[in-house]
Amino acid sequence: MLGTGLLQGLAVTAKNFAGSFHDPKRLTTVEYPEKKSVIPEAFRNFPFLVSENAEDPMGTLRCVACQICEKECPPQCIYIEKSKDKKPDASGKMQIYPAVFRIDSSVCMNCQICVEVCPFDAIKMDHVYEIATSERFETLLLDRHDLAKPNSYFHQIRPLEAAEVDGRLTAERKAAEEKAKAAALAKAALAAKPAAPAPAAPPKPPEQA
Amino acid sequence: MSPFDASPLSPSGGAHVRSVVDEFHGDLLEVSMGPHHPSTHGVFRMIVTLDGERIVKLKPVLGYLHRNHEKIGESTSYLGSMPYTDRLDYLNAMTNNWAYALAVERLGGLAVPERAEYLRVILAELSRLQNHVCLAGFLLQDTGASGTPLMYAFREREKILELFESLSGSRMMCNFQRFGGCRTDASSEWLGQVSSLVNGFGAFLDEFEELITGNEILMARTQGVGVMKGPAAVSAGITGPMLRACGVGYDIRKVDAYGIYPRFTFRVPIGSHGDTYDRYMIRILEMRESIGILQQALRDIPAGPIMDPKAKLRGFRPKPGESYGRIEGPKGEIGFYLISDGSANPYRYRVRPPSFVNLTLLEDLCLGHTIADSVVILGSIDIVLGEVDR
Amino acid sequence: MIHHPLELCLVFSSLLFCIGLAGALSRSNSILVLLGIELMLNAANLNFVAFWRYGPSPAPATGIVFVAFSVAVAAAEAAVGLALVISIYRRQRSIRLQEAVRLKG
Amino acid sequence: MNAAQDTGETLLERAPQALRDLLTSHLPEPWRWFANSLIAIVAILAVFGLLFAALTLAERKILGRVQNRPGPNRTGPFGLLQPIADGIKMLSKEDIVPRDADHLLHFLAPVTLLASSILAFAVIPYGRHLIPVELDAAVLYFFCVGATTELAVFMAGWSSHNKYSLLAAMRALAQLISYELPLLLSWLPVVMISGTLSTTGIVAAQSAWRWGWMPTWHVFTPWGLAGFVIFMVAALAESNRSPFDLPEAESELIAGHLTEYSGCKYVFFFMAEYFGMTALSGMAVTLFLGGWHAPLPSLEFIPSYVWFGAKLITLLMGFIWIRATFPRLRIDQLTRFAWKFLVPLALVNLGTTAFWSLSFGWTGPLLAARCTVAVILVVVPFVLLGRRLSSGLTPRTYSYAP
Amino acid sequence: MTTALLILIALVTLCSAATAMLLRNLIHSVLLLIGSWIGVSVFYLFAGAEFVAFAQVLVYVGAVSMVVLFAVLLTRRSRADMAVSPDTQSRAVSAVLAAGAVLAVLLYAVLLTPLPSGISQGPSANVRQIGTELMGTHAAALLVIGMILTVATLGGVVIASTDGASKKEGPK
Repeated sequence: MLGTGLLQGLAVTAKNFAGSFHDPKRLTTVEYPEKKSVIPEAFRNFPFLVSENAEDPMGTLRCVACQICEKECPPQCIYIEKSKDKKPDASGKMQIYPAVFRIDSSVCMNCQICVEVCPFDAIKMDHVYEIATSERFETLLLDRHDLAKPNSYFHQIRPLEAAEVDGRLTAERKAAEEKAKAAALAKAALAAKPAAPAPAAPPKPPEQA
Repeated sequence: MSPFDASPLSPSGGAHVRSVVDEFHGDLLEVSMGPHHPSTHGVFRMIVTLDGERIVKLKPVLGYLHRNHEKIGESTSYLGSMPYTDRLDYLNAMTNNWAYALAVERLGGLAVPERAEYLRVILAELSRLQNHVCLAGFLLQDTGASGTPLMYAFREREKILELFESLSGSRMMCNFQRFGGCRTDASSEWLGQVSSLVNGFGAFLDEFEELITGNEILMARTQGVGVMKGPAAVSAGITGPMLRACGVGYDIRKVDAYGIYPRFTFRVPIGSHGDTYDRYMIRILEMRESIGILQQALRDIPAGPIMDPKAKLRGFRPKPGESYGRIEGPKGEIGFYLISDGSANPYRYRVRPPSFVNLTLLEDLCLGHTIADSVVILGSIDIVLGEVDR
Repeated sequence: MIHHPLELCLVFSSLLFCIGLAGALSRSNSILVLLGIELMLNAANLNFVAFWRYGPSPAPATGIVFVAFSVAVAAAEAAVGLALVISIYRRQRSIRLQEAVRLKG
Repeated sequence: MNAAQDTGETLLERAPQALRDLLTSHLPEPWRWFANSLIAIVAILAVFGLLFAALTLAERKILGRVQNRPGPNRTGPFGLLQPIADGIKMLSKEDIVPRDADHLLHFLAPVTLLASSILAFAVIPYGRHLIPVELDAAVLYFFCVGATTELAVFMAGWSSHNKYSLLAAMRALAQLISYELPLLLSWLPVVMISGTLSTTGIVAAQSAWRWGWMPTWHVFTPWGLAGFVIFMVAALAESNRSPFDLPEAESELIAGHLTEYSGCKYVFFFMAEYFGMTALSGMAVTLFLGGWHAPLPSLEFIPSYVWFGAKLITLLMGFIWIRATFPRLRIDQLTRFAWKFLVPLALVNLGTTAFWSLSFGWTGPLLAARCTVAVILVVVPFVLLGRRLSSGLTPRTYSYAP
Repeated sequence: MTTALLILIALVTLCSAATAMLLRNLIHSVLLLIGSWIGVSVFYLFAGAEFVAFAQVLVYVGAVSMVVLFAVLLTRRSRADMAVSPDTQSRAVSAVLAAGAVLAVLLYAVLLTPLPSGISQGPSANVRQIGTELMGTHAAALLVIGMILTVATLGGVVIASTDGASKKEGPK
């Protein structure tokens, strides 16, 4: 009969009207500024540079300005200039560091490819999302001071991934130290003899995370 | 004289009146719907010539969202194009990723581990669910249903998007598939969430159908509107639910049997009238089939690696050659055609977008119908301008 | 000069009638001609009411009943007239009366 | 009028009159009439202005809840100040008139619309003695005022010089021509039975109690129910509400005749839509739902205007509920629905009413026969016409590819 | 007081009617005519004929004007058509002369007719009386009017619809 479909529809909307008052499955709104939805660990929005130490972020950046991310970034929003000098990194080894590291946040599309290609775990994806500004140019071009965030922050937003990265890095460093020690021993042993070969190359981190 | 005659509408009003008269020339009224119109699904534009309310001519105008996607693909590395594919049909990043990955895998001769194949199927079917439920919502919005079905659709879609987010990091721009597998593995907890969503989805569909499918107004608005015949659709290259609504049982999941689809039992619903109502119902029925596929996939998914160990993330240089990877996307056949010259970038990169091809028959569908129908017909084609304009 | 409301009403209705007449005679647009005729009908109705209200021997409601009838007839006339206009327009693509001279479609 | 009037007049019942008399009783006669009228006008504008504000909020809240979202909740507690915020926003907007628009008509359209929709409030009895203007032909007045609303919509659509507006103007005309007739035909039975065109008379005709508890509202008779449904459907169309909101069909015509309106003029249209909806609901309450009478004799102690308000708000909620559920009809379907379904149904309903009126004295088994025949006369045409109207429209079954 | 009111009503009605007949924009003409119809119905109200006043608005403003506007829009070839081409001078002059002659005769008759000096109280016709009279004295006329309306409606529908199909594909 004409109208049954209409009445059925009315019944459904009435059910939803009533349901939205008591059924949390129906009223799914999260009222944003007061409440915020839980961000899953995998959430990615905008990259940041990991520094080992919160007190001296510029001195302890993991980034060695290898420019792989600059090359791989699909929209090419990363700009890096290598430093002329070298500074000791977290493990005390002398490394090149980024004299300039800029990301144009109006171009970045949060694709995470820079993170995936980084061999040093130096750049990671952030959880920020309230990044609106009222300016079009200055505040959208972020330099390394804006981008650097300590490892503790990384642990805070991505505990699982950070733990895994830290574990891997310490293992690598240990291996490197042992290798260096072994190399030093070998060097010492060789030093005894003349005509020593060149020292072993520094440990190369694995190509892929 | 009266104050009326001072108005610019009177013939003596001024020079600009001439153009006004020309616009209203004849009995026909030419209306430019879009690119800013509530119902053109983005920046699509239809130049509609009306006789009363009846459409006598319709000229689609495209390109407002053209972003040079294919040319950019030729100057970007193979990996670098992956996030761009998200932005083609931005509702279905997962299937776009898969189609592109499939093309590159064929080019580079990469195998995909078992678990990754299952993950791909799960994500593609979830994507199909959220696309179809969105489409139903948009279509009903276009018929004037005050947003209620759309809101219900978005409520469910949000659950799926949250799953996408917790797996890939982003709700819509997933960038998840990689050549030779997937980017991250799904935890068993995530799979559990998927399965609880899938188990509840049938009930949601039931409620949705109760709300609107039997509604006489909807039937009056959609039945017999925008009828497309099977042969015409085939010769126009139309694919996906649009084609199946005309009674052609063509589904690439069955025809190509890509991935691991032959392992699942599912049916391909086909319509008999080819009208807007059929196009709507086919999508509802496909969602029910997708639920079945998802349940089977979640039951059978094995443990194991998710990446082909041969696959290299950086410096991927396939041997010279060409390949075409296509899958059954929610909107139809989404395909990527690649030619490699052995360098790090594809020599030729071409997308076969289902929305664009499905749009070709728009004028034929709309002729003789009213302006209100044209909106509904356009809604039932299911276009995303990111894909149409590329 | 005019002492009686009835007289005033009659002048009013005569003027209205003549405006309608002048319009119907002078315009060539058939819709306007129809509207002129409607005005003339209205003027006649005015007389009915005027005589009913101010007339010498008021009948209970006869004047009003006649106006009601007249309004109904006017509505019918408008419906048929405009249907004719549309019909003429369909054949001749014009509603100017001078052009509607063919007696056979 | 009736017996209840003498017994049921509590202090609360007489409060509005008492208040008014307190203010005006010391004035000399012509001034007193003038003051009384002024008070009535101000009261109506205030009450329905507030109702309009509350209704916009309620509509958004209810639509929100139906769509599983909370609705406006930012301005004030529970979003209660939202109408004020909306008002400030709308009134502070620039009033833009397109260069090629017909400026005078563009300005006149919202004014005409608002004026005519306010005029309609004059003849509705809101309570036992609460009626602004006692007219002999009140119902006729109400609908003749209502007939001007679509004229204003046409003026708005035509004068805007916008193609969407022009299409909306055409639609508005087609809609008015189609729905005026069923609207008029739907209340004729009430006049036939009550024997009066005066709204107080119609309310008085529904004041009795059958078997001591059942109200003799017209809606509780077969013809009354049919008339009520037809009236409400036509009222939906007359007030341009979903599913008949074709002139302003958002998904097709942007905003139809409102496309080129902004600021204060837009508010006028908006107000007029809600006023029209409220007035038509009020008329439906008067014609079919017993006016200000209580639904049970034992509830008569509650003031009559409260009952009227309760019924009015129920109907208005119904409008919103329907808007939240239904898609929109197409213009040809809209007119077909009117001419091929509502008008024949209303005509048959006239016959049913004539039968009901003729069989007034029947008792005993004849009473049962009277009810049965009347029900059949209502249901059978509904089913038959409905079947014809929806022929070819069926849920379908689908096959699967081999 | 009453005379002044009457003159005011008459002036508004006549002015809008005259302007409507003079204007070249059809839509404006129609809208002004609606104004003059409303003026006539205000006169009815003034004369105490409530029922016909409302009937006048309902029929003229609610129905006739709608049909007229619809016809105007349907027979519009272009926006320019709204402005009707000016009619010939001689035609206008002769029309005015003819109407003037009629007016002169009418006014002559009106002003010469002796009218009773005292204003009669005037009958009050409530709706019930009108109904009784319609159904009683004038029942036959009512039936005839009903027939005319039905036939006219059917005729209008037939005229407007039949030749549409054959001529639809006519010159564009």
